[in-house]
Amino acid sequence: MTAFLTLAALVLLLLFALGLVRMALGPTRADRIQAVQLSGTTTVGILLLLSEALAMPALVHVALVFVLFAALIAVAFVRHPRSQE
Amino acid sequence: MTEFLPVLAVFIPLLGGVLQFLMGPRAVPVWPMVVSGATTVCALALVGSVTNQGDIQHMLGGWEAPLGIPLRVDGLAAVMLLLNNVVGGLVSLYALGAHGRSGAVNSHFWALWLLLWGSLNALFVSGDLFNLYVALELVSLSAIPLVLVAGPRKTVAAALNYLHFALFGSLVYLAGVGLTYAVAGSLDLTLIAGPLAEGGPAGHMAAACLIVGVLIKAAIVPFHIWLPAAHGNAPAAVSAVLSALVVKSCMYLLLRLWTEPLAGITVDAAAQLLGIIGAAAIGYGSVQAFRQERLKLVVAYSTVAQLGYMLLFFPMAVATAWEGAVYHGVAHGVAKAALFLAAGNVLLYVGHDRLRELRGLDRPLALSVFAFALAGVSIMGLPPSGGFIAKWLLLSAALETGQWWWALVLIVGGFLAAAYIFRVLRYAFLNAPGPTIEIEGPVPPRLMSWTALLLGVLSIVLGFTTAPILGLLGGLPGAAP
Amino acid sequence: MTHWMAALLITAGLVFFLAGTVGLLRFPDAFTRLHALTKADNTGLGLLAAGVAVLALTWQLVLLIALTWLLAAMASSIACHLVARHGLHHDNHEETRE
Amino acid sequence: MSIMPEPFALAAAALIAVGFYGFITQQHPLRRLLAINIFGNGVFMTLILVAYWLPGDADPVPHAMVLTGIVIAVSATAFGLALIRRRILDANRKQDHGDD
Amino acid sequence: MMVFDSLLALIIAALAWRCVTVRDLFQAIVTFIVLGLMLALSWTRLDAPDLALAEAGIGAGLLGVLLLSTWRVVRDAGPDQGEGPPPSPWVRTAAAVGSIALGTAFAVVLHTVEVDSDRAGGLALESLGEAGVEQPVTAVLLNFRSYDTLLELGVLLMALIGAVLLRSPLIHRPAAEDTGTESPLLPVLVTVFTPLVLLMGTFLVWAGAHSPGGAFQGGAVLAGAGVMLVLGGRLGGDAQVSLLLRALLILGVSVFTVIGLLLMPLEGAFMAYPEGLVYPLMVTIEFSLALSIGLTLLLLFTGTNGLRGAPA
Repeated sequence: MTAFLTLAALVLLLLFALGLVRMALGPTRADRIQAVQLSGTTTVGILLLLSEALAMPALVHVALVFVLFAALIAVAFVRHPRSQE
Repeated sequence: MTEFLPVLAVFIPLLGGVLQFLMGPRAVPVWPMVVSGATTVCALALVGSVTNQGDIQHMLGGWEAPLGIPLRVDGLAAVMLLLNNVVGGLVSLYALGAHGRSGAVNSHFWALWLLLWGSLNALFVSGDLFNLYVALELVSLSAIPLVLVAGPRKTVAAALNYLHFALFGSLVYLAGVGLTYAVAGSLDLTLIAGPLAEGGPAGHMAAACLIVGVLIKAAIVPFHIWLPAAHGNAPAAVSAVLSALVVKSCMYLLLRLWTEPLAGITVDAAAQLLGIIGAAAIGYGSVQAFRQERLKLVVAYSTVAQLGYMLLFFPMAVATAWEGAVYHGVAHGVAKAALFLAAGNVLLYVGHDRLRELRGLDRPLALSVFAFALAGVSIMGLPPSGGFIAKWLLLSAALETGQWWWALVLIVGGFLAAAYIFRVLRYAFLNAPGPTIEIEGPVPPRLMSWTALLLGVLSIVLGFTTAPILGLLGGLPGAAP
Repeated sequence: MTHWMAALLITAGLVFFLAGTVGLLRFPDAFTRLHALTKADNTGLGLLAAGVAVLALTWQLVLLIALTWLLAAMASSIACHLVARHGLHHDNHEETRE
Repeated sequence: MSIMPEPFALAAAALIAVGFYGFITQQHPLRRLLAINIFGNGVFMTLILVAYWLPGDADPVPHAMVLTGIVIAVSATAFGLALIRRRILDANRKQDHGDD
Repeated sequence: MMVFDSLLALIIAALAWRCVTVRDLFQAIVTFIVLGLMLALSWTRLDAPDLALAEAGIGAGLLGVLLLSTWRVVRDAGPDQGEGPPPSPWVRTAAAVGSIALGTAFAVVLHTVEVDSDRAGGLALESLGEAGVEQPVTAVLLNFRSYDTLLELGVLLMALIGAVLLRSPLIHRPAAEDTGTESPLLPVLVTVFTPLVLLMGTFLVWAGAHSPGGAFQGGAVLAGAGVMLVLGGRLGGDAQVSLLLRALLILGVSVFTVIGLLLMPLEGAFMAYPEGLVYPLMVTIEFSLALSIGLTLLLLFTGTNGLRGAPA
């Protein structure tokens, strides 16, 4: 089973690498940020798989933190702050 | 009780700064002055007990050597603590005049200055390689915001540049710490010398990272470009601290690392290279100092030059050179603080510090100009002054080791220093006839003039205190007594 | 038995991820890409999480995995919506040419 | 130590090299901060590898060092970003003539 | 696994390269964030889940959000912000040669280093019983090398004072006035996520005693909750600072120092804790640290020394 999980993680990582191509190509910023979203989701998937494969349940916590901050990053992208006092 | 003194010397100012942050403007100036006084007393007591009973060690948390962090105060640390706390105390008095009024910025100034003071003490008493990294960061990250106290508009570019170099330098240092830990399995300065020497390429890489990281933070010549703008635009009290103590603390660390943990691994080529860099710093810094049009920039470039002298220790590496380098650190610290405080008084009174327009300063600023001249004597290395003793020791070391070219560097450096110091003095009062200053600011409060003068006098007095200070310092570590 | 089920779920999840990535790469414009992406990767992550949950030993872990997926799905669809709206208003034409 | 190439050791070296390159060649202060952080990540990776090479459980001491390092690097970077914003605010007030 | 690690290492190197060399600032920032995610992933592979948490939360997460927000300000200011001239080809070549040499040297050293396996960390693992907490990293941070942690809190405080001195805050208008984000879903996201994030943060702090997590990771996640509120327009930076807030900011460093100093005469060393009290002291310290760290990180994000609530 471990081998299968590891293989699945590897496949996800490959897909992630492909997703990075979109991030590099753009052409709009929305595309790039969306690619970041996908990379976040993919990484969460990898972490879940690894938590089982490596028997490290703490990785699920890491995955949860990933999810929370991925949401923050998307919101930060759409919000326009000023810096005038 | 004495074993608690290192902890107190660090945490009186640190906690004082934190509480200043809590209490805000209302606590200014009473609280900071109380903390400054307590810190100075405590640190002097610490230095006193090292003089009487020898080295002090305090294992934090009660954990034994490789596990816990040791605080150690030996001769070198004690001398640096003496410098730090005497200059620190006087700068606090000066700042009472400059930043003594209540107000948000002044409150932040005091919080940061007390934190910086504590951080410097922490750096001097630390006996652990990684803890030194944290202390270095503390020093940098309190020093950089202090530059901003002069008003962000003037200083933001300088602060940004400073931050880049400080951050990069400390990360290079941290890489060295990591590699050291890999080969030595410990971070205690006394336990890593042997394993590092046997560590092969990794040991050498570790040593190189540690040294280069510290050089970057110390603003040694190729890495000096952030220094003049930062030191030249900060408020006077801050410039004094930055030049006299902050970069000095990095030089201290270099001496400490070189003579203890890296003693078995240093190669002669590296030592010669450091000497050459030092000579380059002396030449370049002095020439630049001579070419500056602003008083504070002259003093700032003078720091670039003067730091070079301490590097001359490395190629000579004999006891006399050791004493000379440390004494130079002390003498330069005191003199440079005096120069910056005096320059600050000029700036306050005149409203600018453009050299060509400084005429006839002698009357309203007599004390400050006198302080400048006294400190200048030490910077030039003329007798009787601390600078003279330091350069004399370095000169004897050069002759002792037969490396006469360093003696040449010392002599030329002295002439160059004389050139830029006299240039300032010429503008300040030899050119007295002619239009005097147009806009007259407030005459600096007496406190500010007298603290500058006191530091100036101290830099001369250091010419007569060689025996006790060198006695406290002790011999070159590792050398046969 | 559980192993087979887990494997099946995870494989199905991977297929959805694959579809999402292909969509991201091949679809013509930002909005269709957005659409394809969130649908695919949310479902993909859900299946994958279900597969891992089947293997998990404690119910706390199962709960945590479920929470992770729920939050990821929610965050990603809302974020997608925000980014799309934002794209409509702002960014489509202001990308600097390199 | 194995003679086999260790992928993460190579990655650490790459991060250090790339970070250094960026630090030297980048002019924009924000880009420089990014480069410094990349360099730092290389250093952190080195430390984590050192921890990983302890037989048995991972060595907690380098881990603690990295955690400290991350917090310091991020707070310094946040301060740097505030500096950058201030610089921009000042540059927008055209009448200002700093001594850049 | 080797293939996985190699691919991951390759991705990390490629992302770093792109982050440094890409022209567009926005792309550099986005790449940096993804690089942070990948680093966190690689650190889980190197048996460092604590650090993966920290990197995901602080290094990629909070810093990423801050970078994106600052990027907006930089972009709004116009295309060119007083950058110097691009470096000459000579500088570039020299830098390239230098960095290749540096990288090669590091790669060689990392492959040939003979690590000492008799080290402080091994001793730390053996002495865990006396530390009061089971989690080795927490034990090192809060007990064996607690002095480092204490000083590090000083760094956080200094960075905050510096940011406050600059008076260059990040001000987010209420979401309803921000064109393009007046989505009805944003308040939903904020309402649902914030309590969960707070819960997660608290959990991580508490978990730090026996599993990966701790004051820094938990504090970062708590700060994340605050940042969520700021981005949602519910909370904003303020120039006015209350005594309570300042007290909370220095809570961690004060509790740490005062406990250390009070026990010093009894225990004979600074930051030494009496045997029976270790665990409660650790937990007290950990929670006060997390609170201060979280608040400091949040204020480093807003760039102010105060906070005020704003109507949703």
